[in-house]
This record gives sequence, structure tokens and C-alpha cells, in this order.
Amino acid sequence: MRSDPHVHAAGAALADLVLKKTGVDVARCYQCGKCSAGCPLAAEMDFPPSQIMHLLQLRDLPGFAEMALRSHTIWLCLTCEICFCRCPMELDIPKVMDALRHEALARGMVHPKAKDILAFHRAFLDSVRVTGRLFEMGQVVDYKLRSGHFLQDMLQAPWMFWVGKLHLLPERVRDRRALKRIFARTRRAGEKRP
Amino acid sequence: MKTGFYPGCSMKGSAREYSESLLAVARELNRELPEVPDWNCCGATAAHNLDPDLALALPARILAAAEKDGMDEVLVPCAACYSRLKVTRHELLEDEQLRQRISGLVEADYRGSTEVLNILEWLSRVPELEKHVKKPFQRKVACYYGCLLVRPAGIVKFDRPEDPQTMDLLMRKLGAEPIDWAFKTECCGAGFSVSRTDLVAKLSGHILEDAVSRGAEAVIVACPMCHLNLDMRRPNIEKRAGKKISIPVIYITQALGLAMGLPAKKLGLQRHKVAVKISAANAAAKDI
Amino acid sequence: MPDFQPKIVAFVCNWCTYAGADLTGTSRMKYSPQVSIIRFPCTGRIDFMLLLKAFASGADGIIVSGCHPNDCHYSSGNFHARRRWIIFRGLLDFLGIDVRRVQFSWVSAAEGAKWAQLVNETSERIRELGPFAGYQRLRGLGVG
Amino acid sequence: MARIGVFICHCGENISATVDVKQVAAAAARIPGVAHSVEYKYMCSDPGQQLVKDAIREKGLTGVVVAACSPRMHEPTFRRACAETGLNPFLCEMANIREHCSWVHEKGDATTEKAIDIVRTLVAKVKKNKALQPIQVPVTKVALVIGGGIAGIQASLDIANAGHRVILVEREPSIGGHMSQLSETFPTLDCSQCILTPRMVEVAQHPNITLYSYAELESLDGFIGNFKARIRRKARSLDETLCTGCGLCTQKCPTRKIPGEFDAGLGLRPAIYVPFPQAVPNKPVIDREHCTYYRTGKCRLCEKICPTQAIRFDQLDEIVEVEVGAVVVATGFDIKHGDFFPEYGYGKYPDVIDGLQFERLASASGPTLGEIRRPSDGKVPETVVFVACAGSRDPAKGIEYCSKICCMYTAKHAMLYRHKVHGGKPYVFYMDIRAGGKMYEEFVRRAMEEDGVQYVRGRISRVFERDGKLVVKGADTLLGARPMEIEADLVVLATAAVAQPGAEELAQKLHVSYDAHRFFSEAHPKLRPVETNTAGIFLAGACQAPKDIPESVAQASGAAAKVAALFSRSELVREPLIAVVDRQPPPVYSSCVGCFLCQSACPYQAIEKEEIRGRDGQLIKTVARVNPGLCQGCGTCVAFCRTKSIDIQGFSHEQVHAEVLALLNRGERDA
Ligand SMILES: Cc1cc2nc3c(=O)[nH]c(=O)nc-3n(C[C@H](O)[C@H](O)[C@H](O)COP(=O)(O)OP(=O)(O)OC[C@H]3O[C@@H](n4cnc5c(N)ncnc54)[C@H](O)[C@@H]3O)c2cc1C
Ligand SMILES: Cc1cc2nc3c(=O)[nH]c(=O)nc-3n(C[C@H](O)[C@H](O)[C@H](O)COP(=O)(O)OP(=O)(O)OC[C@H]3O[C@@H](n4cnc5c(N)ncnc54)[C@H](O)[C@@H]3O)c2cc1C
Ligand code: SF4
Ligand code: SF4
Ligand code: SF4
Ligand code: SF4
Ligand code: SF4
Ligand code: SF4
Ligand code: SF4
Ligand code: SF4
Repeated sequence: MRSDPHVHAAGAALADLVLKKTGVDVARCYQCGKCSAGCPLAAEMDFPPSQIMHLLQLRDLPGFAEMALRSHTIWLCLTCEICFCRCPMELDIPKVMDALRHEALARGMVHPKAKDILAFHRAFLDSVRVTGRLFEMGQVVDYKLRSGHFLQDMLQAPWMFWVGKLHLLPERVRDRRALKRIFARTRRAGEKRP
Repeated sequence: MKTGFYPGCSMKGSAREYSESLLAVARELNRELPEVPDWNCCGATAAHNLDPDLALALPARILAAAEKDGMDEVLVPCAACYSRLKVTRHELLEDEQLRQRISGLVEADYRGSTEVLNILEWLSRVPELEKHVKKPFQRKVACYYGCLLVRPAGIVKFDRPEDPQTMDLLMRKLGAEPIDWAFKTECCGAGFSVSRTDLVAKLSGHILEDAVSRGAEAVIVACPMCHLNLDMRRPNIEKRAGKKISIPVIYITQALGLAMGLPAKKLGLQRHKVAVKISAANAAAKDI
Repeated sequence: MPDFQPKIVAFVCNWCTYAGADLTGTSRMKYSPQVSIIRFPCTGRIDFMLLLKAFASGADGIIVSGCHPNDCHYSSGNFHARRRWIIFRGLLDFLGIDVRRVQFSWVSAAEGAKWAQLVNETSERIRELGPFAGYQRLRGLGVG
Repeated sequence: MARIGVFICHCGENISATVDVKQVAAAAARIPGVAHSVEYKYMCSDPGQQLVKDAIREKGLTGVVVAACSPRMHEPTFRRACAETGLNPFLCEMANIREHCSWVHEKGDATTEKAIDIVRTLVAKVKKNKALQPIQVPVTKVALVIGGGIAGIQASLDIANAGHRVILVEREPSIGGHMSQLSETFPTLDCSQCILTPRMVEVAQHPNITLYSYAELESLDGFIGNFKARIRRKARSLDETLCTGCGLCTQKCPTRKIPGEFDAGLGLRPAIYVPFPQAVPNKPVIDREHCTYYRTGKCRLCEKICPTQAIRFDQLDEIVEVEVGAVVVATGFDIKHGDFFPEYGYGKYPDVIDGLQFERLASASGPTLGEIRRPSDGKVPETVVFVACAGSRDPAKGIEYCSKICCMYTAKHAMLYRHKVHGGKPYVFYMDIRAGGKMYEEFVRRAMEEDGVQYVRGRISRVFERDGKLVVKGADTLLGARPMEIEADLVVLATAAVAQPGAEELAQKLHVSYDAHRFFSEAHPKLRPVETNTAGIFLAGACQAPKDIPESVAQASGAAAKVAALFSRSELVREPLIAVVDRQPPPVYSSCVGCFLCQSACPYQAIEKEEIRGRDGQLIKTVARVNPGLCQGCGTCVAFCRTKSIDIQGFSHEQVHAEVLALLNRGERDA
């Protein structure tokens, strides 16, 4: 099911795409709302998880499925898996969220408020790409630059450094070339990374 | 049986004390924990959010390295890394085509012989753990499992997803009294610890408040992310709650170390943001 | 082969398809006359040696049809038939009979139109496949 | 030499308009073995039938083919006509040249050709037909009813009132089933016990009904009209004939802290007990698992106190054997209990209860005498959350189906709560409201409109305890799936209705089939809902699927009517279109090799093992034998037998082979 990540969106309903990429058939969702009732972030979401599923169910009505792609929800989802754990229909909602995020990135439909979250993820991956491991200091700085939140953690950082939690120099993987190659190969799958 | 150790990035950085205490305890228990050779970052939530292939490729490289090194299992103390490795293992073994493709991506073949182990599984296997307890941890504790140790249940197949018990049993063996509380497996905000501190403050705040209101004296965790959110984000939490919340957050390995009579410093207790004023058998630990 | 008129034998159960074919008649729907029906109590009764016998005797195509799964008048006969059909397919291959010459289907007592359609489609397909030439060989193998 | 008569019908113009009937008659006359061939305008008319009868007599016909409409239409007509002349009716066949030919094809040679093919096929068949005799089986006019809930009670009374004897077997010490536990019943809110207990008493007093309570079916053998049942009467530990039901023993028994089944675990009962005051029979049993005497060898207080010396500590189970002609299964259902819902704290928090427990709280005869008080501390709950579909429609919990009764009883519970606790706040979390029944929707509307029950559409995620309250986390899907929390004092889960424990074993004893959820399977979901696939065994009530009381009663009366119809004759007559196993004279006896593949294939358990023994009693071989009372004639066994030793009358190998060859006109092709 996951074997073919390069399914093309054009024409096909988003629900089909989701099915193909994740094996989750959103038609099974009967809108009980148990996922939304347990989701820790439902209150912050523009569409709680059950509504995301319903948007996808309205497969042929123009505009609705796209609302799921443009939603803030898919970027808020923490992959905490509680919805999947409790869904009576055993729908892997977090996996659907993953697929929607990837699709939103590919189509350039990222919700404006997801900017910070994305910036953080990108900074994170950049650090991994360069060093093979996460270089927390570097990442925090990188994130600040990308997000524009310069002050947010600056008060925290000296303390972390002081108690020996932050390193100034990155830990590195020996075979960094191998990692670079992995990044290069996977690049086409997801977003166009800056 | 060769058990490898995958520290993951945070245990080398912001969660140093987790790995310090783990290694101290392992030494005491006479267990060897060789690191997975030339391990890389698992990609965490970021890879998972941005790039499905990368999210599998990074853990696959780790698993392949461990397998190549003859490790029968890898202990992954960080619950987030554990989840990534466990899920990747599951997906690769479910789908042969995918396994081959990802193996190609990482230039290494993972065949599935190396198992992935979380810290609670590892600890519960220690026979007669009680015997190692020198200073019983006579405290009321809230055992906090978080999301990823028990979920998704069908993949991790560890304990039960609602009201799990493994950590409670372990803490009981150390002499502690685990409380019955409601937030054992609620999410702390996980990957948002930097990007959406407001949400972390809210979610983690609920967790701490419930633990405090039921008389817990410490929250026990088994994940650097949980620790980061519950401990290091305490100022944000307190600000949002409008009150001081002083309950310390302790790694299960630290609790075990204290009960075994190891010095607080060796366990990295001084590195916490929230002062750990309690210790096993009331021997006051160093305050920061 | 423009005026090839195939011979098709339909083995059908009494409760569903036979009655369905009756309904086709009472509704006066038309279909190709190349098909004749042999009535069985249930598709579970149909042993597939009989199908080989039909081929050996000059049938060009065969229809086997009974109740829909779970609707069998006798609770499970059609499941047995379906299981046997799967094995039989392999045998057909082995004997060099094109599996497209055997049409396995479900037609309920209410599906008169479906029966007509089934017959027409099958006749059309058999017409395209041409006469079944292997019957003598089958007889040589001792079938029929 | 066969002498077959062929009679071709015009059916007015229905056939003759497209088929050249004269040509068919001429062609038929040329078929070897055909002694007579005519066509006529209306074969089924009186003169038409007369034509057949006359020909049989005058030409000495040995078989008849009527080429006309579908046999489903007139086969009985013509078989009857044949029988009137003394020709065995099973030597008559119909060739369907109307529905399968004249009506579905255009006029033309091809159509006439096909009609001839059909006639030739049936002539070939009828030549191989054998004279068959209808099967007659005697009927024992006694019914066994298993399960004494409302369905079993109703079925027993209906059959008994039709004048037949009934043996009612109930597993528990008293009949009554779940209905006896209910407080008031939807959709009328009448008191359950008030309408049920008179019927229970009627059962006890009915001269045609023998009640074995505290008993279970041990085994059932035989077939329709002729079953043998063995019933285990479990030891009550007292002599029922002596016990007067005075109740002294139950009052004095010192072992009293046993959670009572009848009160769904909310009340306590002694070791010697009657389940509830109106029990039928009103005689106690000793619960040996808990009785102090059985556990420690000391006590015997009940024995001392009993004024009639009825107690028998050493009593053994007793096996009773009865012969019955029909069985009604009415063993009802159960609901999910226990550790089924960790996320809802079911089984963990005492104030998270199930529907039956709520019934007991609301019942005037219950542990709180009908006051709604929560189990943990006896407080009257100010807020109660009712949760529908708790486990039903939940594939993740292994139950896909709708339990059908809980929407209604949940509305009832919320209503009862409001009637009893003024100012109380009831909430119902639901997914859909399924209230399809007479006055059902109106009932639910009343709960909302008149009793102020607040319905929230959504499935709750979890329940946890906080400061003595139960926090219910839900989301209202009608409000954008906004999460909401309700602090409740009591949570009532409408847990899924499931099959009775032991249903599977019982089904296997009875040889009836059951579905994936262990509810018993009806013979046909629409047209034979009270029959099983085993002739003579019928279903009533919630053992077949979750049902409410009106449906259970209706099905029970339906089953009783089936039984009464069966008992209305002293012998059963059945068409002999059944399977038979080959029999030959010694030394072969039978070509059957005793592999019993047929037995495993038969859906009706109609195939038995028969031991063939020599005169000296030595076993020669074991072969299959078809029980004519059980065989339904599906023919599944025939296709399974590798040695072609089992065959089905009316559709025999010989017959169908002849049909295939004739249809394909093999003679011509070969030429
Ligand atoms: C909480 C709740 C509230 C309800 N409220 C209503 C209502 O208000 N109105 C309404 O119409 N319906 C209501 N119902 C449904 C009602 O209870 C059922 O429709 C009814 O009880 C079904 O009757 P029954 O005889 O088929 O089964 P049961 O009542 O289950 O009786 C079956 C009997 O068979 C016995 N038995 C079981 N196995 C064996 C065995 N192997 N051998 C011998 N005996 C056996 C049992 O002991 C029992 O006595 C409610 C159900 C529940 C759970
Ligand atoms: C659109 C639709 C779809 C349905 N689909 C399904 C389905 O898929 N599955 C299902 O189980 N059910 C279905 N049903 C329901 C099903 O039709 C009924 O359950 C069933 O027909 C009821 O049978 P009946 O004999 O009680 O009534 P009816 O079918 O109404 O028969 C009553 C008969 O009595 C005759 N009659 C009336 N008054 C008199 C009189 N005064 N004197 C003499 N004769 C009289 C009428 O002419 C009629 O022949 C459907 C119903 C509808 C409307
Ligand atoms: S819990 Fe599952 S079925 Fe229910 S609304 Fe959410 S996704 Fe749909
Ligand atoms: S996985 Fe995402 S959608 Fe599901 S409960 Fe967690 S945060 Fe909500
Ligand atoms: S139920 Fe069996 S007998 Fe009936 S029509 Fe179907 S296959 Fe035939
Ligand atoms: S056993 Fe004796 S004491 Fe008990 S009810 Fe019967 S007669 Fe009364
Ligand atoms: S012997 Fe048993 S039943 Fe009788 S009084 Fe004693 S405990 Fe009760
Ligand atoms: S009856 Fe109502 S509550 Fe019960 S399972 Fe069906 S829909 Fe759910
Ligand atoms: S399948 Fe045939 S040979 Fe085997 S037991 Fe049955 S009748 Fe005898
Ligand atoms: S014909 Fe059907 S019912 Fe009769 S014995 Fe054979 S399989 Fe059983």
C-alpha cells in the first residue's frame, strides 16, 4: 500500500489518493465523533478529526476535500494516536493526517498558521541532513531565523547550556555522505525543500 | 542475546540525564548496552510530517546497522524514537516491496531480525528487580506513559492502550505508591515543544494539575519529549495556569537509580529545571 | 465464423436461477436461443465431472448459476459449488479448455433481466471463441 | 421398453405463436421410446388433463412428458392427473417450452429447434425416472421448549393452549428471563413484573406444561417428529415435592454476602435463595459454590430450620429422557459485562454501570426499592450520562451490529430517571436513534420534549474520575465536533446485546447453525425467520438476534404456530426427492467406502454411519446412510462422493447424464 508514494493527484478524488497511500478507506467513518472527543487539540483545530474525515467523504462535491488540505488541523495533529486507538471503525486517522500534510505541501496549500510548525520541522531536518543527528543549538537558532521568533527561547538557552544540556558543537554521524544520499533520494517524494 | 542501545539525539543533548541514569543503572545491573554503530537521527516528527520516505529511511538505516552488528534487539529509551523505529519495522515487514525500496534508499538491508524494545519492557525483564532496591522510593508517584509507548496498540503491542500498568508495577517494585489518575496516556504536546509552546503549556498543564491534585509527589516519565514538556516548559505552564506548580518530573531510570542508592549527581538530577527536592528514602537530593 | 450457433448448457438451481429464468419469460424479455437449461435442486448438487461430460458431448459453453451467497435455499450448497468451481478452473486449464467457456454466476428468482443479460453475454463470448474443438480429445481422455 | 407419452401445449397462442408445435409433436414421435405424441390448445384444462389420463390408460404409458409452462407452475397438476390413473406421479416430467422458450425467443426455426431439444431432454430424463413413494414419518406430539424467558413462556403457553404437551427447560432456578429484571417497559412504561408474572404463574399451573427449572439440555438425537432429548436436572439440594416455598431457610441462612445475579450484582443474596420473590417455581436452590456447608462441612442451618425436612445436601443431578416431536429454542441473550471498556472505566468505577443494573436501580423490587441511588455511596445522582452504542456498532470491539433495543431502553432510562429525580439532569450520548416501531419514535420524542432529556450526538471518548465526579469526555458532532466535558454522578452504558454464554455448545447439541456472533441462524432471513435449517427445530426471541419484548413474543407465537401445524397431523408426508446411499446384495453390500465426505458436506446432518454386520454379528463394513427425516434433498453430498455411491432421487446421476447427452444431441454430432 505504501509501496507507491507517487500517486498523482490530478483528477482522482482525494479520498482515493488517501486510500492508495495509506490503506485507510474514509468511507468507513460513520461520524461518531469519538476521535474528536478524545483529540487533545480538537478545540484548537478548524476541523476536528471527524470533520476532516467527512470532508474527504464528500469526494465529488467541489471544494470540500480541498478544505481538508488547507486546514490548520493537519498541522496541529500531534500524531498522538489516541484517535486511532479509540476509533470504533479502526481508522488510522494519524496516517491520513500524514498523507494530507504531504499532499498539502506538494500542492502548496499549507495553512498560513502552520508556518511556525513547518519552520521547525524544516530546521530539524536540515540539522539532520548536515550532521546526521539533531544539533539542538543549531536547530534552535535555525528555527528562530526561519520563524522570526527570535526571543522565544533565548531565555531558555543559556540555562540549558549551563546545566549541560545544549552542545555548542554538533554531534556527527561518521558516514555523513550516506545520509546526504538518503536525503537526496527521498527529496522528490515530499516537499521541495529550500 | 545481544541488546544494543539507540540513544537518539535528545539523550545526547537536552536529555543527557536520561542516558546518564540509564547507563548508571545498567552498570549496576551488570548489563552491557553497546550503542548502535554510527547511528543517525530517527527523523522524529519532522521527517514524518514532511517526507514519508525519509520517515522510513532514517529509522531503517538505524535498524539495518543494528542488525548488521548482530544485535537481537535494540533498546530505545526515548519513546518518540521507539515509536518511529517500531512503526518502521512494522511497515517494512508488512510490505516486502516497500522494504526493498527503502533498503535501496538507505543502501542497507534490514531483514527484520532485530527487535525494538522500550525502556519499560527492558526494565520489566530484569529478574527480581526488588532485590536491587536499597532505599525504597516511598513516594506517591504519577506514572506518565504519554502517547507513544502504548500506541498505536496494533503496532507496538505493548501493555494495554487504556490504563496501562507496566510502569506502575515497576514503581511498586521500587517501593513507590503509584496513584490512580486520569492522564496516564494523554498527550503532552510532544513535537510542539519549540514551535507551539502555547499548546504544550496547555496540554502539559492539564497533566501536571491532575497529578498534583491527586497527591502525587513526582511524575515519572520514560521519554525525553515528555520530560522536556513537563519540566523544561514549566515556566510556560505556570504562566498559563497562573500558579506555581512545583512537582518534579523524574525519569524512571532516575527513580530506579535513587532506589538502588546511586548518588543523585550520577543520575543527572541536578540538570532538571524543576528542582528535585525529593529522593529515595528522603535523603535530600541536591537542589539546584 | 459468421453463422456459428453455439450450444450452451445452463446448469441452474431450482430455487433461484430456474425461477429467475421463468421470470425472464413471464416478463417476455428476449434472449438468444442457444442456451438450454438443466434443472438441479441446488448448485451444490452439480458435480463438475458433469460439465466435462457436457464439453465432451459437444457443448461449446456452459453456465452454472444459483442463488447469491447467503441466499441458498439449502443454507450452503452454493458455497460448496463456489469452492468446487475454484478447483475446477484449475482443472479446465489443465485440460486445455478456455475458462471463458464456463460462466459461473448468481441469478436470483427476482433477476429475470440479469438472466437474459447473462445468456446474451455468454452466447456472444462463446461465439467469439468459436466452436469447442476439443471434445473428441476429452473423450479420448475418458471423460464422458 | 419405455412407452413415453409426450403432450405438447399451445398455451392458447403463448407457445404456438413462436414455436411450431406440430413440428415438435412430429419430432417427439420419432424419439425412441416415445409411444404417443400429441399437441393440444390448453393442456392444464380439464379436457387437456383428460387427454393425458386417457392416453396413459389406453396406450399403457410408462412415463409422461408435458411440454408446456414451467414445472413451478403446473407440475403438481399433471402429477396428480397421472396418479389418478395409477401411474406413479414421479414418472411425470414437464418440459418448459414456454418461460424458457416461446416467451423469450423470436418466432423461427431456432426456437422450434430449441423446443424439440427441451422435449428430447425431458424424454431422456423420464426414461430413467423411478417410481417413488412419498415419505411418511410419525410425529410425537410433545414440544420441547428450551429457555424460559418471555419468548419461551409465550411459545409454551401457545403450544399448550393448542392442546399439546410441552416440556419447558430453564437453566436458572426460575423462569422469567431478562424481562423479570426490567423495571418498566417501553414503549408503554408498564411495569414489567406486573405483565410478566401472571404468565409465569400460568406456565406453572398449565396442565399441559412440565417445567424443569434449574435444568439444561444434555443431548438431542433424532429428527423432526422423532427427537429424543436428555435433560439434566441440576441438584437443587432439596426435595421439591416437600418444599412449600415458605422461605424460612433463605431468611435464616447465615451466608448472605453473595452478589445476586437477579440484581445484576447490585444486591446481595444468601447461599440458599430464590432469585426474586415472584419466582416460578418458588422453591430455593443452594448455591453450592458459596454455601458454608459445602465449603467447610459446617452449618446445615437450613436443614435444621426447614419445617418439612426438604433439604437434601447429597442430592445428585438427575437425567431425564423425553421423546419430543419439535423443539423451540428460546434461550435469549446477554449483555456485555466486565473489562470491556477500559476507556470508559467500566468495571473500574462503581458508578459506571450497565443497562440492566440501571433497571434494577429503577425497579421497585430492586436493591434501592426503586430509588435511583448510585452504587458507590448511595447518593441520588444529580447528573446522569447515558451512553448509547457502548460496544455495539463497534468493529474495533468485535461487534458490528446494532443491538436494536438500547436506543429505546436508554430513552426509557433517561425518562425514568427524570420521573424519579426531579431536577436531575440526564444526558444521552448517541450516534443515531433507532426507534422504528409502533409508538417508538413518539416515545423518544417524549423523552426529549416532555422530560427534558438532553441528547448529544457523538460517541464519548473516555470517562475518568475526578474529585468524586465522573468526567465524561465527548464531542457534539452537531456543533462542529466541539469537544465537551460533562461532570456526571452516574454513567450508564448501554452495553451491547450479545449471545448467551453457552449458545455455541447448545447449537452444536441441537445441530442448528449460528452466526459469527453466536446468535442462532434462521432458515431464511425473510421468509423463514422462525425455523432453523434443521427441520423440527424452531427459534423464538432474542437467541436469534437482539430483540425487544413485542418482537420476541411475536416470534414465539410464530414458532408455536409452526409447532402446532406440525402436530396437526399424526404423520408427516414429504416429497421423496432425497439422497440415498447405494445398497447391493452381499458380498458387496454397498459401493460406499465409508469415507464420510458426504457427512461433512451435508448442511442438515442427515448422514449417519451404518454398521453392516454379518449373521455372526461381526462388523463387515461401515457405510453412510441417509436419514430420510432429515435430508432436504439439496444434493450437496452427491457432488462430494468420489465413488458415486450416494445419489439423489429425482436428480440422479443417470437422469442428469441422460439429460445432458440428449440435450446435446450427441448421436447426431457423433455421426
Ligand atoms: C437493559 C434492558 C432493558 C430492556 N428494556 C426493555 C423494554 O423496556 N421493553 C422491551 O420490549 N424490551 C426491553 N428489553 C429487551 C428484553 O429484555 C428482551 O426483549 C427479552 O428479554 C427477550 O426475551 P427472551 O425470552 O428472548 O430472552 P431472555 O429474557 O434472555 O430469556 C432467556 C431465558 O433462557 C434461559 N436460558 C439461557 N440459556 C439456556 C440454556 N442453555 N438452557 C436453558 N435455558 C437457558 C435464560 O436463563 C432465560 O431465562 C430490555 C433489555 C435490556 C438489556
Ligand atoms: C418502497 C418499499 C421498499 C421495501 N423494501 C423492502 C425490502 O427490501 N425488504 C423488506 O423486508 N421489506 C421491504 N418493504 C416492506 C414490505 O413491502 C412489507 O414488509 C410487506 O410488503 C408487508 O407485507 P403485508 O403482507 O403485511 O402487506 P402488503 O404487502 O401491503 O399486502 C397486503 C395485501 O392485502 C390486500 N388488501 C388490502 N386491503 C384489503 C381488503 N380490505 N380486503 C382484501 N384484501 C385487501 C392488498 O391488496 C395486498 O395484496 C418495502 C416497502 C416499500 C414501500
Ligand atoms: S472515531 Fe473513527 S468512525 Fe468515529 S468519527 Fe472518528 S474516524 Fe470516524
Ligand atoms: S493523532 Fe492527531 S488527530 Fe488524532 S487525537 Fe492525536 S492530535 Fe488528534
Ligand atoms: S439455494 Fe441452492 S438450491 Fe436455491 S437456488 Fe440457490 S443454489 Fe439453488
Ligand atoms: S426448603 Fe424448607 S424452609 Fe426452605 S423454602 Fe422449602 S420448605 Fe421452606
Ligand atoms: S448450609 Fe449453606 S445454604 Fe444452608 S444455611 Fe448454611 S450456608 Fe446457608
Ligand atoms: S439500538 Fe441504538 S444504542 Fe443500541 S446499538 Fe443500535 S443504535 Fe446503538
Ligand atoms: S462420500 Fe460416498 S463413499 Fe464416502 S461415505 Fe459418503 S456415500 Fe460413502
Ligand atoms: S441431499 Fe443434502 S440434505 Fe440430503 S443427505 Fe445429501 S447433503 Fe444432506
